[in-house]
Amino acid sequence: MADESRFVTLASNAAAPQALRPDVTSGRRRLPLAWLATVPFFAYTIAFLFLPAGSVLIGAFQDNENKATFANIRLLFHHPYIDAYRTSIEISLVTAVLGAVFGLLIAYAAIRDGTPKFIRSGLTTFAGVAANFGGIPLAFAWIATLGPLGVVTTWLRRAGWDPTEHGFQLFSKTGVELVYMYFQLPLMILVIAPAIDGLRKEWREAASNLGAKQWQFWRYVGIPVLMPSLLGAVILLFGNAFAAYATAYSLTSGTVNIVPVLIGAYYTGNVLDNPHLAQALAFGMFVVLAVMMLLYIPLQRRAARWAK
Amino acid sequence: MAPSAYLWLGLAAIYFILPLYATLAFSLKKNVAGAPCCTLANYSWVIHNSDFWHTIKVSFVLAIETIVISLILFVPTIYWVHLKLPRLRPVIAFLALIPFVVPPIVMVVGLLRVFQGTPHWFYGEPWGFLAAAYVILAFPYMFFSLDAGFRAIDVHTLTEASQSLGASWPTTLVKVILPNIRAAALAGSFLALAIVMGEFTIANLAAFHTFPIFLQYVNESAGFPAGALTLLSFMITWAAMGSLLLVGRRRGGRGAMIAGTR
Amino acid sequence: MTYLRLENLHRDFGTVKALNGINIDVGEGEFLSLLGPSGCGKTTALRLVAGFDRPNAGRIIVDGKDVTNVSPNKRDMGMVFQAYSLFPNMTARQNVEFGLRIRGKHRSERGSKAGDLLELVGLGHAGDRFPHQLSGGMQQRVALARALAIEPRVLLLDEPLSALDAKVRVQLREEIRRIQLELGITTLYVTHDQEEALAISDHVAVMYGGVIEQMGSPAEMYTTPATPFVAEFIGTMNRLEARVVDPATGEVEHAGLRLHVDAARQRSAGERVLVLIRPESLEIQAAGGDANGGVDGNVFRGEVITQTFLGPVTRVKVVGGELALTADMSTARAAALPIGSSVVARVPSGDLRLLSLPEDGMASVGVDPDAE
Amino acid sequence: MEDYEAQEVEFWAKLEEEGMSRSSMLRRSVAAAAGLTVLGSASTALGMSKMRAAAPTHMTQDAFKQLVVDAKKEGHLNTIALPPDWANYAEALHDFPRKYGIGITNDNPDGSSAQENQAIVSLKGDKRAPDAVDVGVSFAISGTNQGLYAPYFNLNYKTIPRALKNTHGYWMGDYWGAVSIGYNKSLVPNPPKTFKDLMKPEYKGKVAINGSPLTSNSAIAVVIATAIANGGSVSDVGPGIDFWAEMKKNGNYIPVGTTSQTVASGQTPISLDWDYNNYAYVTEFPAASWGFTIPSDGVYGGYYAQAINATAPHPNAARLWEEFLYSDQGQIIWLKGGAHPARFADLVARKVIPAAVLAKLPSAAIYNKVKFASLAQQTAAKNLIAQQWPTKVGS
Repeated sequence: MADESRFVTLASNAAAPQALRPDVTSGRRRLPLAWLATVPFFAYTIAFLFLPAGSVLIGAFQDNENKATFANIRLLFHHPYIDAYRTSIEISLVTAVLGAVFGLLIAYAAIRDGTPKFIRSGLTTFAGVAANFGGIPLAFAWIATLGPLGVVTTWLRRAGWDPTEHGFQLFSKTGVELVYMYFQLPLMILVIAPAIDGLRKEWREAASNLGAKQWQFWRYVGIPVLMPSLLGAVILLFGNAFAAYATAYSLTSGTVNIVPVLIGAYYTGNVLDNPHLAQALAFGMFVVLAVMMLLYIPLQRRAARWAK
Repeated sequence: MAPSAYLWLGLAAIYFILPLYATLAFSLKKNVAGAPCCTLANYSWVIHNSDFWHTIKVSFVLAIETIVISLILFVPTIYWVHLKLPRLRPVIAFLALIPFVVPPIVMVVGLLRVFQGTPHWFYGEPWGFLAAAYVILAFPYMFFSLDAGFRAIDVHTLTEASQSLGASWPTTLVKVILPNIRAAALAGSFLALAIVMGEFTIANLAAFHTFPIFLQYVNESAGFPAGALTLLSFMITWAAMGSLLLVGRRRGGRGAMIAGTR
Repeated sequence: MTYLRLENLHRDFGTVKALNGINIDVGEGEFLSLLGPSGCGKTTALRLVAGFDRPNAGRIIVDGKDVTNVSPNKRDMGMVFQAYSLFPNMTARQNVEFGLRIRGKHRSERGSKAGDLLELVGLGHAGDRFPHQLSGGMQQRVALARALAIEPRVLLLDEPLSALDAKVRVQLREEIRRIQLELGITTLYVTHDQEEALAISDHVAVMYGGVIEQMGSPAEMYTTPATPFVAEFIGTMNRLEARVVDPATGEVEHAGLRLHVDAARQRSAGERVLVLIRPESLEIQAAGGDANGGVDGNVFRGEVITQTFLGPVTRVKVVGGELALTADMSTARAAALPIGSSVVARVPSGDLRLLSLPEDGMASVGVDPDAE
Repeated sequence: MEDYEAQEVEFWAKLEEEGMSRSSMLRRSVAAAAGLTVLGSASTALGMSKMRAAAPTHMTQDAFKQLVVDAKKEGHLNTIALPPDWANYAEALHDFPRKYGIGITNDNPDGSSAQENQAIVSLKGDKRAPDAVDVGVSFAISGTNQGLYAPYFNLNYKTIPRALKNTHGYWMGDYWGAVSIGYNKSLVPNPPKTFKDLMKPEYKGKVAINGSPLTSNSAIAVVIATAIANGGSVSDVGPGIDFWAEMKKNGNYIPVGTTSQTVASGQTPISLDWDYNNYAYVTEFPAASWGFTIPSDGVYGGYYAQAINATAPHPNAARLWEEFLYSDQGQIIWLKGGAHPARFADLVARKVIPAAVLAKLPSAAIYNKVKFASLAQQTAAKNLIAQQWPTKVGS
């Protein structure tokens, strides 16, 4: 069975929606002493997670004299910042959805009965590495592959089909999306594997026994059962692509205009020094992710209404 | 086996291997005009580079430190939550998702702001500032790993059995609980290792010289050896992941195998 | 009137012969159980019939048509699995409707049919619940209704009760039988529980090691087991290895104990035989003064070692010398024979069954019927 | 405090006046956005405040001996963001310790100017704080305004051109360079001679810039240079942005940021960068058969500046380091890296430059056309680029 790779599903973990569900039964309760034991943990998360995140959020509403202002936030709705959000969201959505779809197909192909075991082990370890691959090394690997003088470009050109003549450009939004898939697919494979393990053989057989063809099983049973995990995975992949920075930067020099690159430019660059605008941009990212979560929760709840 | 399964696996293999192949081809080139393949000189350059070993060491020690702090911080907390405060579990699970939605570039901006002016041993040393940040980055992976581990064992029975035999809380935790979640702790630890060995943004913006920084630096400045270094670092991470899988298999444990730093 | 025929089915998994040439005929409307310990091949046989697996040799014929190579979704066979086979994302009603939905039946037709079937299995009120909201027994009822909804040519049940509580198990098996009779549907039932098989089947096929040991009605299986394995597997049985001493009187000898067995009269002297004694045919009395002869002189003295309370009946283990016998007696009478009391056991010679044993063959197949 | 802005305006005015022929800037652009960091082990901690009080502002030949003694007493020097392979810094970092027996910890070799000033602030009072920095001029000015630097007039202060130094000694230019076109001779048999040439169809998919104009000074310089070549000027960079938008549209511009790896592998057959960067590639990558030219249609230059941390942990060592850099020896070290040192004219006049070093440099004539941008012009250029680059050149 699914012994060696019982990976914990991050995305499909039901914790997220649960956590956000208001606890109706709680009422008023004494604060028991048992809480004291969690003080170190909460102290740590407050110090190193909430304070930094909070300080960024506050900084977004300050000007260079630390006076309160909405100017930075207002600026986000103008060019080129609003375009950066649009591009970031588009790239993240495209790579999250495509990554989820193809990652699922690849993971299923590797995990299903009948595929040799070693393929699964090999794929999951590889995915662990590739999910961490990024930045200039990844960008260069792709330039060397599909850049104007890349290995594959050269092969194709020799075969009489020049990809650049047919509108392909590695240093474009499409190119960035193609490259992002290099870490999106592995992440999806890792995240979805336990959910695929959870698909029971009995369901497939029962469906088949009742007359369903392969696609009908997936349409009525497989995909609906996986849906909560899939939605969670899409959110995770979205966040993953949304925060990615170095890869797109080294590949496109800001011509593919995404938010983290702008933040980097404004906060640390040699050129533009406007930390409060950077903080406002970060605040905007936070808002986008929060909105994604808000869209995700009802979808998730609907998809998982049959679950415990 | 269905041909479509092989088709997808084949396409995936092509997609994943080609860029590595292109990198490999470049890493074997000689730095001489028109020279044919091949040379291992670039690999030798990496292996004989003292910065390579130095930064590997820094990152590795940092990873160990991150792991130790994470375990000390999270194991007792998650244990306690499973034992006494189950209602807190979803709250912590939600907190564990936050590092996913706060981009590292945002994190580091905030961390630098908040901790500026703190003593040098913390602010100025990777062992202080960076380790503190990495514990947060590792938090989701550690939490979901450990949480699965704790769910797989019967915390209450183990604790009650231990205490009925006269063990104190710390003894119970160290002697009874820890061995039972060893696999989960190891899985989380290797993930933390993978994160620390790969994290670039925070180390870069906070100005610390770790292995990923070296990797990036070589990629920008050293030309030929960069490909070699990229592949070597790929292998190193792969080895770490492989050991994670082995540990998981041997101990029958579960582990999250996701990490995300780019 | 054979409706379902399994003809010389072979199935190998590597070097393991899961099925080694089995032949089964099931008549129309008949309820046949495949009974055997785990690993005997019974589930393999069922999966071949369902089409989830293909035989290495042999044929499966339904209503005169060879379906051996028909894919499972075209066989029209309703299957009930051991457990957890309900689609978790559908309500009970949607599960039952599934096969009809696949067949493109109209919503209203589906609805009324599913409603009827849920009523039939006693779950008319629970149609809108999701599987995780149903108990194990209820889930299996839904699974049964789902299998029946497609009006299958054959109903296949793969240990449908094994995951349930004892009480639910008995209750549900009776309902399965009731519904099967009501619908007159040809049924193949796989189980490792001999009591269950005997209770609900028209016919039982006992399987062991990929072959069929014996096939027959429950009563035949119980009273006249054809092989040592069947004797062991069905019911509780005292088994004594013996040799025929005198075919004329039917006398056999086991470790110094001489018994008269009617069935031994056709045997030849010196033949190795297995004497089978049902616990209920042993008659136990306190060792009183008149412990003489008995009906056929089949008397055995010993001491009560254990008593197992089984309700109206109590099972008593009597040990004397090297011999240990298990006897069933009414609980009322057993109360008079506490552990440690000396007893006399008698058995009528006509109640003893005899099986030939090969000269150097195995005496016991070592089956533990509770082993699953 | 002085009105530095007024001073700065004055400086740039002077600069324009003098035509500032032979000088401009040097290498040290940027891999900034993805910069690098070394926090090496900490150096010896000494009584800083006492040392600082003792550190001199005006150096004289007589006081120099005492400076060497005091610096040796401090025993260590912290530098920051000095890439060893740029402007021949490796040699400087090697020779200084040999000459004075004072060890150097070079942090964050690939850091940006912003990070350098940040380090002065964030590591204030820390023994690991940088003693001296090498920053872009705009950062030198803002650092001075923030009071980050200590004024210091080294022995050779006088021979630094007036235009290249702060009159109050807070900073002084160290080296300069001009925007150039580097090319791979085997992949580009017919190399471009002007910026306008880059538009030719034969360079499709071949032209890259060193970094993004959103974060990199050298990339901004490239945009300004192409603006000059296309009818714009240092105060009108719009034509430069439009030029690259057009380059992007016709497919000549590949927006990948040049790194030594892309140069070495031939993936960026043409790279626009400071002359000293392209100069370095020539010897560094024989495999790439690299060459470079300074296009005559847009000679635009820039330079970097040295400054001493006002709260340096090793104030005397920092001053000794400046003395070393501005000595003939230090200046020639830079020149060997293709970077024109601040005292270049003085060195030429005194004929102390080895002929072999001079021979490797591009002809002096082209540098006579060099143009510089004032800080205000640079800021305007940056703001316009920040606004328009992502949308006009972006997809």
